[in-house]
Amino acid sequence: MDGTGFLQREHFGELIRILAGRGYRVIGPQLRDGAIVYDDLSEVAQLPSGVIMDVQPARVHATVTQLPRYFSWANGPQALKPLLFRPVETLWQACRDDKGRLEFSAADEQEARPLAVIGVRACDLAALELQDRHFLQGEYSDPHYARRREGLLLVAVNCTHPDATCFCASTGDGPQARTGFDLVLDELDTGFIIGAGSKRGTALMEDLSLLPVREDQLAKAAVSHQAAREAQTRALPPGDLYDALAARREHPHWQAVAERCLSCGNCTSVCPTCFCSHEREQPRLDGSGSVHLREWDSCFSEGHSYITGLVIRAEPRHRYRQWLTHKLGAWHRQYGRSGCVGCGRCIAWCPVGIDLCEETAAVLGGGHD
Amino acid sequence: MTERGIPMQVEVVERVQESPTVFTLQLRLIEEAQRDAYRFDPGQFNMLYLYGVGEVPISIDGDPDRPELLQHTIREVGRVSGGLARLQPGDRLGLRGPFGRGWPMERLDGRDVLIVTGGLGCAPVLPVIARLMRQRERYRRVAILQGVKHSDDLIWRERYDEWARLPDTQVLLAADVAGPQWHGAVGLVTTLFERLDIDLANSTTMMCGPEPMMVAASRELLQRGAGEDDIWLSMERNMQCAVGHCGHCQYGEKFICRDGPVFPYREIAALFGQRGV
Amino acid sequence: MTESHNIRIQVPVLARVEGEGGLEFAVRDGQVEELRLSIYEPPRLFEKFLEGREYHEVPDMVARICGICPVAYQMSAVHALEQVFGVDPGAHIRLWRRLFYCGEWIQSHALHIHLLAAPDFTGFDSVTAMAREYPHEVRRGLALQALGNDIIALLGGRSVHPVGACVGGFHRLPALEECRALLERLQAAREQAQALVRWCASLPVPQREQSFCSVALRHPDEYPLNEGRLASSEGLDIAIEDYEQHFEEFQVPYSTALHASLHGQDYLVGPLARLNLNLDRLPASVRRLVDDTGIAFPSANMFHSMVARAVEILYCVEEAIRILERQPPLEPAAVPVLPRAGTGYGCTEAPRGLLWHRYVLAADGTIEAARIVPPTSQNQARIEADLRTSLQDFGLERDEAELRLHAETVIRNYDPCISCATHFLRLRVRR
Amino acid sequence: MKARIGVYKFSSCDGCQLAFLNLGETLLALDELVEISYFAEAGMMDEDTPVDIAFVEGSISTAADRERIRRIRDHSGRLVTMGACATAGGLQALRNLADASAWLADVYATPEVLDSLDQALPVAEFVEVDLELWGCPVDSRQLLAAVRSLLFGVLPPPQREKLCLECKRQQAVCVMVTKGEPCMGPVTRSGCGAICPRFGRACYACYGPAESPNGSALGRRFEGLGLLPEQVARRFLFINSHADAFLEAGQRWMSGHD
Ligand SMILES: Cc1cc2nc3c(=O)[nH]c(=O)nc-3n(C[C@H](O)[C@H](O)[C@H](O)COP(=O)(O)OP(=O)(O)OC[C@H]3O[C@@H](n4cnc5c(N)ncnc54)[C@H](O)[C@@H]3O)c2cc1C
Ligand code: SF4
Ligand code: SF4
Ligand code: SF4
Repeated sequence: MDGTGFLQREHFGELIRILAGRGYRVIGPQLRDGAIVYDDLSEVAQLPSGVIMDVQPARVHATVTQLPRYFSWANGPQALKPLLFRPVETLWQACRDDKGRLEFSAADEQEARPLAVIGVRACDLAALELQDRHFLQGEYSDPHYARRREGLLLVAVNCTHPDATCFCASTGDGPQARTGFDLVLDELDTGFIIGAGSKRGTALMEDLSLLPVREDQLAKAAVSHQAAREAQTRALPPGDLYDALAARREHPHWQAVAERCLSCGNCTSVCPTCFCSHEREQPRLDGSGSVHLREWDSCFSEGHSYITGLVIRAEPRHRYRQWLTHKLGAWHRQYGRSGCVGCGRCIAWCPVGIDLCEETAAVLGGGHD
Repeated sequence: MTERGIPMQVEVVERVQESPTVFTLQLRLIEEAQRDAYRFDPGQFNMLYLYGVGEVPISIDGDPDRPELLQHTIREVGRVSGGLARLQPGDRLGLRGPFGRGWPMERLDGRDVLIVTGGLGCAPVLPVIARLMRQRERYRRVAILQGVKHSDDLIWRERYDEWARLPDTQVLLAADVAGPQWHGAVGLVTTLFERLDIDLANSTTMMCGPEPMMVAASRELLQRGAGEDDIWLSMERNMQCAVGHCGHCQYGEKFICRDGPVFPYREIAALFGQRGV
Repeated sequence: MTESHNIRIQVPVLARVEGEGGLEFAVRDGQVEELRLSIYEPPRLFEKFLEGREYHEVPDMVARICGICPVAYQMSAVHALEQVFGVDPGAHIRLWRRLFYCGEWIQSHALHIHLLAAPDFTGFDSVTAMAREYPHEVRRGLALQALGNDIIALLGGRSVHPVGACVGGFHRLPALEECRALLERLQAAREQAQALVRWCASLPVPQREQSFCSVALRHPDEYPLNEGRLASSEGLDIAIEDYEQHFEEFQVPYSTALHASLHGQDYLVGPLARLNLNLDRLPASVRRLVDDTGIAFPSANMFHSMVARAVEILYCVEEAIRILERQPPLEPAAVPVLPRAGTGYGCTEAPRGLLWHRYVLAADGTIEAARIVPPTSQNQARIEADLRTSLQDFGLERDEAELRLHAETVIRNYDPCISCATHFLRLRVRR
Repeated sequence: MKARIGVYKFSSCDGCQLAFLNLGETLLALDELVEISYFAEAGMMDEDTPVDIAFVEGSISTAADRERIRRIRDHSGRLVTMGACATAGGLQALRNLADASAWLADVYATPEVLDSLDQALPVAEFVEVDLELWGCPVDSRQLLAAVRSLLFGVLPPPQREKLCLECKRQQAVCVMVTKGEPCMGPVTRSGCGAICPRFGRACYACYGPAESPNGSALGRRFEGLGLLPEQVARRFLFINSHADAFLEAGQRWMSGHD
């Protein structure tokens, strides 16, 4: 990468300050309630310094070490999705006057500042691209998502510590960020190799106190890319699995999963590409106005497939089948690629540790290579 | 293109009670510019918004050549439809639309046309029938088949009688359970296929109604020689946004709100009738 | 009303009290006979449910005894359990608990004053009716009630059956910004609370003194809330562990909730008892305002209970400000506890008065036995005694409606909480 | 004409009525909007006037209760149960699992005077219920939304989804995954705002069972976290022990096997 520079660890705060100075609301990773969460970031001290995560199916454990690193973990339950596709959002409002006339208006917009997110992973970028396709690139573009997406500035950090649940190497989405960011960092003990992926990124670099990057630093980064790739033990079979899964629509394994599955929707909530929502009305008590809300929903909920008098996917096995078949099959046909970016969140945050890699393998009959 | 994201205001111009639970609302857009711009294709639907309560997808069953009046025939089944049932002329509501892909009107010229409906299913095909009847000469034989659970559920008897009087037009009715004074057949709508007087190989079928009925009927028609591309079905799934974002109406790789609700049999053959999809 | 000396009055459902209870009394030959405050809510057997449960389930269970004072139940319980385990969660947890408790006092007292009691003295049936004449006062009261609720919610997630408290501390302590925002609201509410005291003192109440024994906690240097020794106006001074040696709970055949007595006599718990016994523990700022009301505390007029509640609201607002200004540490939210066998006692001051708990635990932390004495059953005998004399003084020759209203006013003044009282017992109403 | 409402209390802690009494200014607004004819705690005492909407708090546990709830049903348009007690018996329904008369004898000297059914039961076991508002306590927002919907002439939308969905919308971190807390969220109805997980603790199911609760799978997970079968059972047999799904799961676990 040309135009790279080296930002010493002790200067990392510059990045936050510069972004804030340019009017961004800066968001970054922090350790909270035992997990990495993304929230407002105003100083380096908030970053998860030395935090190492042990992530297994249904079990996440954080340890704070002396390691001089801010990004020595892979991801948390959320990253970009809730910032753009809000868990709860007002779509529009209606008012009614005493003559019964209605007036509709777009939701009030509060957030004036564009977002800058520090610590974005390759899988997050891949997921973002998928969400863009869904929310922006169809016939109808979602104005709420679009507005936040427009100003979004992304500082990616290449992954050095994949979790046991990660498999982005097998989906081709990581661990190295390749496109879609404004800046990309490689973290070394002493600081960051930093490169730009956009004009905005290049401009930002000009304001940072950068040193030239040394060969040995580049070599170290390359080694850690390789290591991060090789550390991954899970994998998904490549390609469009739609037909293969459709052919196994009545496979007994769907029921076997359903015996374990809580149909709680944690998997879809943490998945960075899942996009389902339902709409809900919130009228004022006196009846003079009403707010129309959109909220995250899940194909694991009964309401998702309800039509009067009938729940189409009443049985949890049908819900799990819908999720997997959509994610690994239908997505290819809807958006040109798999709906899974290999982040492993659904495995880690499933309260009973259901593992989509394993379940996929089981349905497809035996292992895969 | 009309506004998709935020409802437009409409007024109830007329309300007709078709049966104890079925009613028709004639709606008119309040704003003139919106009224002028609004066009729909037979088979498309609107999202009707009942103030403070919610939105539901409802087919547009008026005459597509008179889009200034938007007609919706609704069965009272739950929250929103129950609330819509209480609207009176002059009341206001919200409307987004039209949405989706409608019936293949361009493919009907010079062909036999078969319309198979069950339950309230006839609503979405009403605009088709309106056009067929107005431009009767463009089409060959027309058969209209309607099945209902109980003969008392049948609405629009006069219309059926009227259509039956047109040349080369067959109207066949069936009720699973017949009350007194029922002159139609007794049984499923498929029992009427025996009496069909059209050339299935050169026909286009448009079908809507409960899914099990459509599954049985299309299989039977295929057996009787209809082509997979010539049977069109109007599908129903939960819909929240109607613009392909909320994910509720997914049917395999399709979004019913956007890619449908009307599909040729071939496009959905692999999923059609499968449980839990 | 010629035969007015022989009447029977029945109030099947008392209005504006927490929980549903009734009153029945007969007047014969100018004397009150057969007076029964009948608390007829079915028993809810909480003490039995607790048996076999684990210690950490207790706070969520006992909260359900009363929707209006769940914090009190949780606090008495956690103190008792911590005593068994021999843990002290530390000074900061003590402060956060005090804040939590202040929220409940403010909420409960504001509710009682405005929704239940004041309409009696302003001549209305309900707060909504009163609001038409006293819009400002009612809004102020509702705002204070909301403030109390929000304090509870800050530490407990919600104001009814809050989920924040646990044996050892809290599941979570609030964020700094949340505390700051609350502090600002409290500061703004101080004046409101002062005005409330003045307003309550200005309402016309019957001027009638009676003699009764006040019982409350007494702490060496604080107005009592979550700890202290048991004291009475007649010189009692015992540790809470000795409660059972002096106080007795018994069932009365005609009615429901258990009655209690101290050395065989009825006694008063609650705001007036607390204030009467703890005037010297009020901060000067509150004390000054109490003096300004012109009411001489300790007071023997039961109707000064409402002013006592207002004073306690002001006290809690000030105490909450004091705590938040000190900004106790936000960590640790709780100290770990190790279960062990033993008996523990907890006694705190619920808004309505003493709330005494005792638990016997097995070595693994399961509850073997529990005993809970709520304030309302302690006040029952007192209420009945008060009614007898009050009605007599009021004039038994008055018409039925007047007598009824007066009797209800007397009862409401105690803010009885029938839900608490029936946490395990039911008595029968005679209609 | 204003709609008329009544608020009726049975055996309970009073906490659900507070969803009204804690409304603050909104209480006054509500009073403008509807006529409250019965609400003893608020001072409205006309119990026998017909109402359009009856809100019922508390479980039914005496013969007198049973008669009273029938009278209320008869004069009410819509009958809404408010909270766990009215909807599922509440915490006191734990007595249904035991020999309640023995218990009563245990706690006081003259149990004969008690007019108490052996069980504390949900309202729906005696009369038809039009709308159930779950929760211990119900949430004011939920209650107001129900009032508003009913005034619009429709029922509010059913809320049967799992707490986990609400928990994730609130962006709370899962306590089961990070702390090994035995959280009931995956079988519990949403509506509370996921307060427990947001306070870093396990949900204890005060909102009752959600749609398709998988008590076996969750119980096995709890076992994996170190709970004994009877501890698993107690998580189901708590505030909503009389709700079918919880009763069934609880009894299964109580019997020692799933
Ligand atoms: C493309 C399309 C066209 C339709 N055209 C008509 C028509 O012309 N006339 C007619 O009477 N009905 C029609 N329906 C069905 C109609 O949308 C449902 O009857 C209606 O949504 C029920 O809403 P409810 O609130 O009254 O019922 P409830 O049972 O209370 O449903 C609650 C909510 O679930 C969702 N929902 C329930 N059933 C359906 C459903 N079948 N489809 C989509 N969402 C649903 C809605 O959000 C609804 O508000 C159509 C459905 C679709 C998908
Ligand atoms: S797979 Fe796991 S996270 Fe997803 S619904 Fe099932 S139990 Fe919940
Ligand atoms: S399906 Fe699972 S692993 Fe794949 S992107 Fe979604 S959460 Fe990540
Ligand atoms: S904390 Fe509880 S409610 Fe939240 S996701 Fe985890 S299991 Fe579900």
